[in-house]
This record gives sequence, C-alpha cells and structure tokens, in this order.
Amino acid sequence: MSLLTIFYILAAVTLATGFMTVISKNPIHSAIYLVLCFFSIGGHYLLFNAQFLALVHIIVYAGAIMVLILFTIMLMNLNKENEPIKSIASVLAAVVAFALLCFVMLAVFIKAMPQIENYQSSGQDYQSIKVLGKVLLNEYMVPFEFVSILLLVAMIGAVLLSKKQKTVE
Amino acid sequence: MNVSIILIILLFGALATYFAGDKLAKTVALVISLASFVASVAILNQHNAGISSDFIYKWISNPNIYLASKVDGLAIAMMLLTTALTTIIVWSSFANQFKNAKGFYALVLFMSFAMVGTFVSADAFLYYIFWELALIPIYFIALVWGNGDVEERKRAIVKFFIYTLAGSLFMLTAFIYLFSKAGSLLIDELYLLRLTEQEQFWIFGAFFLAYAIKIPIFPFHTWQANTYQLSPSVGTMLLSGIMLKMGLYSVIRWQLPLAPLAAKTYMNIFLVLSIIGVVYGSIVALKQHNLKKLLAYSSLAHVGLIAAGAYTLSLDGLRGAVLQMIAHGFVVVGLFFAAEIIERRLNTQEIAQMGGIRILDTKFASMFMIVMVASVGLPGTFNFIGEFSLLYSLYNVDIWYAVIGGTTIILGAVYMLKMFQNVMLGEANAKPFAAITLQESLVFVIIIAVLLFFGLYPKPINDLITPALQEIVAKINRV
Amino acid sequence: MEKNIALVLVLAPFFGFLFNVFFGKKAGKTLVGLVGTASVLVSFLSTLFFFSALNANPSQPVVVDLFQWISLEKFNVNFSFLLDQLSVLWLLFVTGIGTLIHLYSISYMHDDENMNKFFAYLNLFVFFMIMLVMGSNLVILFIGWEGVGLCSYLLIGFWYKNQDYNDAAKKAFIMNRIGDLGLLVGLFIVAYVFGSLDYKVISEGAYNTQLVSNNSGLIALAALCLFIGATGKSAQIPLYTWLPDAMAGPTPVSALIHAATMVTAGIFMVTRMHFLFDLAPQILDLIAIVGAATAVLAASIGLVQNDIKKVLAYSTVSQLGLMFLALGLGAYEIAVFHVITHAFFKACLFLGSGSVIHALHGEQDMRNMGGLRKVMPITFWTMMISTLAISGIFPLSGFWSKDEILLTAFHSNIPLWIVGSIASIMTAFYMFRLMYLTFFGEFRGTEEQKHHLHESPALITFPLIVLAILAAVGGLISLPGNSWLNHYLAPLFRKAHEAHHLDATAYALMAVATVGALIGIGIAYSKYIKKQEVPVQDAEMKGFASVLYHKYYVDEAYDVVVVTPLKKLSHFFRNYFEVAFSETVFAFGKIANAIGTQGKVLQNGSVGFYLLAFVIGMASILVYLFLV
Amino acid sequence: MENILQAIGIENYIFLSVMLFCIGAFGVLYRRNAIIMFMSIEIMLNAVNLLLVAFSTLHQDAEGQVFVFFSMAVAAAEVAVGLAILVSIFRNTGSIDIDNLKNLKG
Repeated sequence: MSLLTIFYILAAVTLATGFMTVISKNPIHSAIYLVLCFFSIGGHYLLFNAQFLALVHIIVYAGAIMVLILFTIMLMNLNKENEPIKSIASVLAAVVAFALLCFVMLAVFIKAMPQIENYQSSGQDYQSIKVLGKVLLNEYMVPFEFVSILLLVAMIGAVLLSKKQKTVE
Repeated sequence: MNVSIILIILLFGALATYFAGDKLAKTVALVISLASFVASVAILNQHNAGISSDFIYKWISNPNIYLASKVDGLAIAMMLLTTALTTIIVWSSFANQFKNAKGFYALVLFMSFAMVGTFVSADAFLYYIFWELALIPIYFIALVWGNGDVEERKRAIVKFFIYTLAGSLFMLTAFIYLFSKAGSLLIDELYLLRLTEQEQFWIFGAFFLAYAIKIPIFPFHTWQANTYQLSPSVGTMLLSGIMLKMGLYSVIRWQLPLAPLAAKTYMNIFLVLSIIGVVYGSIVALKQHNLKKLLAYSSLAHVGLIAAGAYTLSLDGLRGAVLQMIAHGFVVVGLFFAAEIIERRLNTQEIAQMGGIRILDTKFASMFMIVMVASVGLPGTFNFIGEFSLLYSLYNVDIWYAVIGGTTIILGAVYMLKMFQNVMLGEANAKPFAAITLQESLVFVIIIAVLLFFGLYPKPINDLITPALQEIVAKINRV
Repeated sequence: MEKNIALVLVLAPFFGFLFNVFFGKKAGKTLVGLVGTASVLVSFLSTLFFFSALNANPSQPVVVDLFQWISLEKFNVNFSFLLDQLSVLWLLFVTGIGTLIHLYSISYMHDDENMNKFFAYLNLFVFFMIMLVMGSNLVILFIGWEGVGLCSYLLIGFWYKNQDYNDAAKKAFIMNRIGDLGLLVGLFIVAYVFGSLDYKVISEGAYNTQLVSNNSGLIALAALCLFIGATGKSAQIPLYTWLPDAMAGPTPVSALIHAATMVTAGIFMVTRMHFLFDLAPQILDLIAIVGAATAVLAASIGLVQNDIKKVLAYSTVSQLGLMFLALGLGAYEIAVFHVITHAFFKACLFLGSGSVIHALHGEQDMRNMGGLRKVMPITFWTMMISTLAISGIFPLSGFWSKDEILLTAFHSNIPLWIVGSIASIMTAFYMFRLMYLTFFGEFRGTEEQKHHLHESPALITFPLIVLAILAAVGGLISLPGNSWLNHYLAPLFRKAHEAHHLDATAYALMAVATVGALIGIGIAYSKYIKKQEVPVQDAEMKGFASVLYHKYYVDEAYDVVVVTPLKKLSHFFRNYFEVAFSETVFAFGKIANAIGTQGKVLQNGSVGFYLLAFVIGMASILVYLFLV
Repeated sequence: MENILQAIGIENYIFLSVMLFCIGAFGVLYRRNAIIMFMSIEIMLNAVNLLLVAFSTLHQDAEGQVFVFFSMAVAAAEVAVGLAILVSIFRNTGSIDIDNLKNLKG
C-alpha cells in the first residue's frame, strides 16, 4: 500500500468525520466523530514522521479536550436532538460562506504554489523528539514558560467561571 | 537654568496645590504662579544676557522625537504673558469660594503648565501634546465649576471640547505628513523642508482648521460665546486671555514659516475671513444682552484683527499681532474680571439687570472705564500700539482692509460705550452694590499699570520680540 | 532747560488731573479748584516763555525728543514735541482761555458733588489738548485727538444719571471716532508715501516734486482722509450732529471744549498739514464747499432754536464752517485768525449763557427768559460785546477776521462769498434774537425764578470781562495791511501769503458785510423788540420753520440710514447667522449620530451574522492581499 | 522514507487543510449549538496545525512543529475557559443556543 493510498484513506476519514461532526444533530455523536477526526489527523502527523506531535495531539485533543467537551455535554444534559430548525437564509449563508472561503483559500494557495515548490530540503534531523525538545527549551524557552502560565491562568479562569456564583445580597 | 524649570514649577505646583487641601489651595496656587512668573523673568534676564535657555533631550528613538524647547524672544514674551496672567487670574479669584478648591486650582496651574509648554516646545510632537493637554483642564473647569443651567452648559462645553479637538486632529495629520517627509519633528528640521505648493496648501489648510477654531476666526467661532458665558470667570479669563493666544502664536510660529508659499498665495482668503470676523463680531456684539457674551464677541473682533495682521506676513503685521496679543490678554482679563465683580454682587450677567453702578461705586466705574477705553484702542494705552501696527500692516496690503478692519475703532466704541452706559451709568440700581475691595482693585491697578506703561513705552517688549519675528519673516520669505 | 519747561507745560495739567482724581474728595472744593486752575496757569506761563523765545528767534522752533514710541519696519514714531509758531499760538489761547474757564468753573460748579471729578476731567482735557497741539508728529497728535474726544465724552456725560446726556456723550464719541478712522487711514497713507509721520519729514517730502508727482493720487486721498478726520472733530458736514447734542455737558465744558479749543483741532490739523493740502487742490475745493455749506446750514438751523446753548452750538458749527471755508481757499492764517477771535467771543458767549443759566437755576429755554439786562448788567454787557463781535460789527475782532474770510472768498469764488455772507447775516440775526429774547423785554419765567434773579459772583464775571475785552480788541493782531499774525506765522508757510491791500474792493466788501450784519440785527430788532414776539411752542411750529427746528431731520435720517440698519443687521446676525453657524457645527454631530443609529442595526446580536461578516471580510482581505 | 512529501505532494495537504478548515467554518456558521460551534473551531484549528506540520516537513524545519505545539496549548486553554463560560451561560439561561445570547445587540 503506497503512502499515497494511505494518505487518501486518512484524508477521506478526516474530511468525512469532520463533516459528520458538523452536521450531526446529536452533540454526543458530533463529539465521537470529532474524536475520530482527531485520530485521523494524528495519523497524518505520523505520516510526516512527527511522532512527538502525534503523541501530544492524541493526548491533548483526543484525550483532554474531547473528554472535557463530553463531560460538558453530559453535564448540561445535551444529548438530545433539540436544535431548532434553521431558516433557509442562515443555511444559505453558511453554504455561501463555506464555498467562498473554500474558493478563495484554494485560489490563494494555488497562486502560491510556484513559491512553495521552490524549497529545497537539507536532509537534517529536524523533528525527532530530541531535536524538538532542544528547540523548545533553547530558542523557545520564554514562550514555553509563558504557555505554562497561560495554561495556569486558563485553569484558574475555568474554575472561577464555572463555580456556582453566590447570590449577592 | 533652562526653560524646563518653569514647566517643572507649574506641574509640581499643580500637584502641590492638589495635596495642599481645599483651604490652602488658592494660596499655594498663587505662590506657585508667582514663582513661575519670577522664573520667567529670570529666563528673560538670561535671554537678555545672551545665554540660551534651550534644551533638547532625546525622548523616543523611533519615531524620532525629542523633548526640545527653544526659547526666543517671542516664546519668552508669551511665557511671561502666561505666567503673569495666571498669577493675576489666581489672585482675582481669591474672593470666590469654590467647591473642591484644590482640584480647581490644580487644574488652573496644570493648564498654565500646558500653555507654557505649547509656547516653548520646539518639537512638533511635544507641541501637539501640550496643545491638547491644555484643553483638558479647561474642559473640567468649565464643566464642573461653570455657571448656568447644567444641561445647557454640558452641551456648550462638550461642543467646545469636541470642536477644538477635531480641529487639532487635522494639525496632527499635517505633522504626521511632515514627519514622513523630514524624518524628524524638530521645528528647525521642519523649517528646512522644501515642500511643493500643493503640499504646502494642504498643510496650511490643516493648520488653519486647528488654529481658526482655537483663535477663533470667523466662521469657526460658534463655540466661543456660549463657552465664555457658561465658564466660571477664571476659566473665561484663561480661555480668552491666554488660550486663544496659543492659536495666534502657533500661526506665527508654525503655520506661516512651514507653509510660506501657501500663505502667500492664499493670503487674501485668510485676510478676508479675519476681517469679516472683525466686523461681524463687532456687529453681533451690538445686540447682546449678556455681558460675558458681549465681551466674547468683542474678543472675536479683536482677535480677528490680530489674525489679519499675522496673515499679512509682514514684520509690522506680526509685531502688531504679538503686541496686541499681549495687550488683549491683559485687557480681556480686566474686562471679564469686571464682569465677575458685577456678577459677585448682583448675581447676574444680564445687562438689563445692571445699571447705575457708577453712583454706588465710582472707583470701580473709573477702573472699568480705563480698561474699556484701552480695549477700544485709545492712544496711550497698550492696545493702540498693537492696533496701529496691525492696521498699518493691513493698509500696506490694501487700503480697504485697513478701512474695513478699522471699523472696529467705530463699532468697538459703539458697543463698548453702549454696554458701559447700560451697566454703569444712569440712575442708581435698586440692588445694593458693595464697594470694590482692596484685593479686587489691586487686580485692576496691575492691569491698568501694564496697559498704560507699555502704551507709552512699548520698547522693552518691542526689543524682545523683534529679533525673533525678523527671523520668522526671513523664513517666510525664504521662498 | 527748554526740555524741562516743555515737560512742565505738558505735565502740569496732568498732575492737576492726578491730584484731583486721587486727593480731590479729601482736599475740599476750594483746593480742587485752585489746583485745577493753577496747573493750567502754569502751562500758560510756560507757553509765554516759549512765545517770547520764539519771538526772539523765529527761525528756530523748539523740538523736544523724549523716546522712541512705536517702531515699524520702515520708520519709527518718536514721542517728541514741536514748539513752533503754530503750536505756541494755539497753546496760548488753549491754556489762556483754559485758565479763565477753570476760574469760572470754580464758582459755576461749586454746588456739584463731583466737582473734583469735573476739574480732573477738565485738566485731563487740557493735557490732551496740549498733547494734540504740541506733538511733533501725527501720531502724537492722534493721542491728543482721541484723548480730547474721551474727555469730551466724559464731560458731556458728566451728569451721568441722566441717560439722555449719556446718549449725547456716546454720540459725540462715536461720531468723533468715525472721523478718527478717516484720520488714521490718512495717517497710513501719509506714512506710506512719505515714509514718516513727522511733520518735518513730511513737509520736506511735500516739496520733493519727484515724490509728489509719483504719488499725487495717494496724496489727494490722504488729504481727503485727514479732512474726514477734521469733519468729525470740528463738526462739519456730515459729522456735525454731535456738537449741538454735546451741549448736555456743563456750560464751562461747552465753552472750553465745544467752542474754543477742541473743535478747532480740525483746523489746527489742516493748517499743520497745509503742505499736504496744498498738493491736493481738488480736496481744498471740497473743504471750501463743505465749510460754506456747513456755515449756512448750521446758521439756518440756529435761526429757530430756543435753547440758548443750542443756538450757540449751531453758531459754533457755522463759524467753524467759515474757518474751513478759509482753509479751503488756502488762506490758512486767516482761518487761524478766525479761530482765535472766535475762541474769544464764543467762549465769552458760552460763559455768559452759563451765567444766565446759573442765575435761572438751570433754565435753558429762551422763551422763559427776558429782561435780564437790568439784573445782570455785567453778563449783559460782556455778552453784548461778544455778540457784536460775532456779528461782525466794526471795529470788534469778529469784523476783521470774518471780513478777511469773505474777502478771500470774493477774490477766488463769488458763489462761496455769497454763501458766506448769507451765513454772516443769519449769524447777526440769530445772535441778536438770542440777546433780545434773553435780556430785553419782560421776564417770562416763574415767580420763583424771578425772585432769585441775581448777577453772578466775581469769579464768573471776571473771566467774562477779560474775554469781552479780548473779543473787542482781538482784531488788532491781524489788521489788514499790517498783520502781526501773518508776519508771525510766516516761517510756517513756504509761500508767503501777502496781506490784502486795502483797495476799493476791500472797503466795499467791508461796507457790504457791515450792512448785511445791520440788516440781520434790524430784522431781529423789529421782530423781537418792536413786535415783542416770543417764539411759539414746539408743537405749533409750521412749515419750513419746523423743518429748521428739527435740524432738517438729519438726525432722523442718520437713524434711518445708519443706526437702524446696523441694529437690524445685528439682530439678523445674532438670530440667524449665529444660529446657522452653530447648527452647522452641531450638524456634524448629528451626522455622526445618524450613522451610529443606522450602524447599530448591524450589531443585531446574531452570532451567525457576525461570523458571516467575519468570513466575508477575511475572504476579501485574502483576495486583496494575494489575488489582486 | 526520505521525505513523505515526495510521495504525496504538498498540494494534497493544502487541499486537505483548506477543506477541513472550510468544514469547520461551515460548522460555525451552520450550527447554533455552542458546543458544536466549539468543536468546529477545534476542527479549524486542527486544519491549520496540519498545514503547519506539512510545511514544517517541507522546509525541514522544527519551528513549524513548535508552533503547533504552542497552538495546542492555546487551544487547550481556550477550550477550558470557553467551556467554563458555556457552563455558566447554561446555568443562567438554561440553554446554549447561541441565538439566545443577544445582550450585546445595539
């Protein structure tokens, strides 16, 4: 099985599950499709030989984020298909926006193709966990630390926001 | 010693006044303003001795902005005017009881700080900051401590604020463009620019909007009368005595030398507008029922003449403009102070409710009279010197400018005498009128002394400003 | 030395003014009067010093240069004084008559609570008048010019509780200011052409043919503008209407300011600038015509006035017209001659009328007078002498000066001579009408007044006597054929004006003038003595008399043509223009508001809509950045 | 397996990413359910991440992957806060229909 075949299969899975995520009526189904979508994207990462990212991706997205979303859905008891019928206009708007965006972005990238193809590869090791670790903790030391602060702040924020508010007298 | 000392005195003085508390505020404010005046005199001495008081200090490296000030005779004259008038104005308000006096006097000093800064800045960015900074204190002074109906006041003051602010934005645009051309905003480097006529036209126009609103030149004057009427007298004096001089000064310092080609090409338009202001202000003043409004329109007329003189681009015109700026500063403060004295006693600004004051207080009537005849430019008073030079410079452009601008002599007498007659003369007013206090008369005495002394011997001021103005005329004529 | 005396001359009245302002209330009325009079007397004595010095050395006028005053690009204006024949002559009668009138005022104003202020203003006036006369350039003259205007304003409105008086004062000041603008513009033109405002430099420039021929148009314009200034101050057509109203002031003021001194400032200025006017013959013609017209117009109004001071006021305007007639004919020294004689007899007349008014406790209407000859003999005789003088009866001063003017007019322009003569006849008539109504017949006032009738005290009669003597013998200074005055003034004028020879024409004209005066007196005699007529009440006046009584409705015409439109315009500007401009500014705010109101529809709260806008916006940015 | 892009070609990844991104965008526009909109946003983020990795591979440069790493961290934070907001909205309004949240309407 050539790589191309693998790619096509993965891409098809990605797009299909992504699409299903969007259109599923039941939020639980959406979430499940999204997990699948993330896994397929993880597959893409593996194809690139970016093991570290693939791992992190699965852990963060498919693990942490999706679990969080599922929990929320459960918490709100949303596993019902109670979304109101949408007006033609909004559907139309969504479709038009989708088509427009798709068209424009594709056009942009196609126009940019000549520049993209010019790049030469150097053959160095650039994406093993070892190298990435070095890059992250040398060149990107400060942003890295900031990310940790960001996550901390987000955590505190989330706790604060979701806390039940005491009634003010 | 350089000129920053005055700015420091005034800025920290404003803070000190605020922290001194309500009771001590006015005393501290007086001391600070007096100190700033003394420091200005020291700067003047230094200038006369030939020592430079300039300073330049790198502030922001990108864009290229300096904390720079350059004090020539013109700037010193304006600085002296500002600090002297601030002192007089603070002193004149001693009898008033303001709520939250510490805030009030701190704002007055802060405004003085900003105005001095405007006069001495040699970097357009710094200048612009000071220019706008001066607007903020007067906004609060007028809004919080003003008189009249609150809603009406809010409407008038907000209009004034937005109007002047909007005008200044055009000036900012011009400065940004100049910066893109020169790579610096130092005034000396801007002077070196060689701009095409097209560019100069736009820059001149942008400056004109800012200054015409501030000065104000007809037809950009609509904020003036209401703002003067509704501000507390201290605010009115600050506005009319000093702040509008900022506009005139800027015309001389920034607008004309930066865009001389445009100034020459379109001179007649601006002369005509200014002179329309003279006649129009005088005519509208004829039928005003409110004393402060009447004085506001008279101010419009006088300032129109000053602006016209400046736009003649001649040494006579510029010199007359500067002399008249100083003279008008003192006179208008005196007139508004007289209005304030009447308001303190009769609690009204309506001319119809006054009258017969001369019987009750001759001393006040005499002093009011002297200030009034000075304002109509009677020879022997300071205003005559300025008016004479201004009208002569207008004559040198075209005789009709002098004749029509000169109608201010007649119309000024008409509305001023009419006002004087209705306010001061006639049978005694039914309301009691307490005699003018020593403290109040001292303000008048100082103002009258200045007006008469320089009216007979204007040479000191003349010698101070002439070299600076010659330089500016040379810059205007460089093209 | 000379400088110091000159300073004393100028500053003495000013110190009098300061004293009376600051210490007047405490010093008491006697001291106030004394200081006020003494300060003017000091000036008079100083003037005498310069007069004698000038007589000893006629070709060297004294120049006192004090300091640089106004600096302009092309020239500087110095604060300096010039004491030549003309200014000394003027100073002599300004300070001389000034002293007498001050003396008179001590008694006249004694009962006024603000006497110190009166003397202060009077002193200030003298100070400014001296300034006007003594200045060595036109700007110093202008200080005095405006300064006397201010004092005139203050003194006309001296009784400031009465708003009618205040209106009169205001009118005087504003009318004067109209003229002042003309003068100022004239000044500018002169400065532009000659590069200086100094009399000496201008006169030198005026004899520079090159300069003059290049600027002949401007010089004529300058002369015209200066003349407009003179019409304001010297009450000529069209700016004369303020002078009769100015009689609202106390009578000494009318005598000093509105008869003897201030109103002659215009003649002084024209004489001062004669070299300029000589270059503009067309303007001189205009001056002559305006002068003659004013003379006859004012005299005709004076025929029917009933207020004793109004009659004198119109007489003053008329006489000033005659002086301008002389100026217009280029006979400056004759104008000056008439100024001097007029100062004598008119001051005397005004003071005399003041004496009458004083005796009648403020009554000014001649219909309520009469028969005062017996009670007030000194007043009567002094006034009689002056009346004869003003009517031009031989050999009193008025005869000589008026005759010179008419003679000159006859030589250059017969119609002007006719107009001038008519004015003279009218003068004789209304002056004797005044005398007859006031002093002859029966007293027509109230019993109360009759009871209090008395001759005025010595302080009032003494100046009257001195002035009457001067009015009688003043003509001696310029007798035809052997004129001391012409000789004295000769250094001023480059082309000497030869005195008229006493030929047959001259005698004939004298006879004609005398006969004319006698005719006028005769008519008055027949009307008011023979027929014992008393002028009718205001309402009963009919026809042309009514028109005359209402001064040809000139005030009303000015009201309709100038004042009302100005008021309307002011109203219009205030109610419409101001509102329109104001609303225009607010309109910008309203536009912003309207945009906001419309724009807020976009903020409809629908996230979908926002997102759509977002997507479209992003797409357009992409298109713009990469695809275009 | 020297370089995967030689076998597959960058353009395929570009197409894939664009499609995925647009699906995400479509989802945000199409749905009213806040949670699903959230998921759609995650899809869009992943589309971008995927493209970043693809270009990182093309350039043989680790920085692209570092960026993805950061963007994941941001996404995690965003989800945490976002969901917390949703929870509190749900508590207040009893629904998470986005159309009900119109308090900012002008």
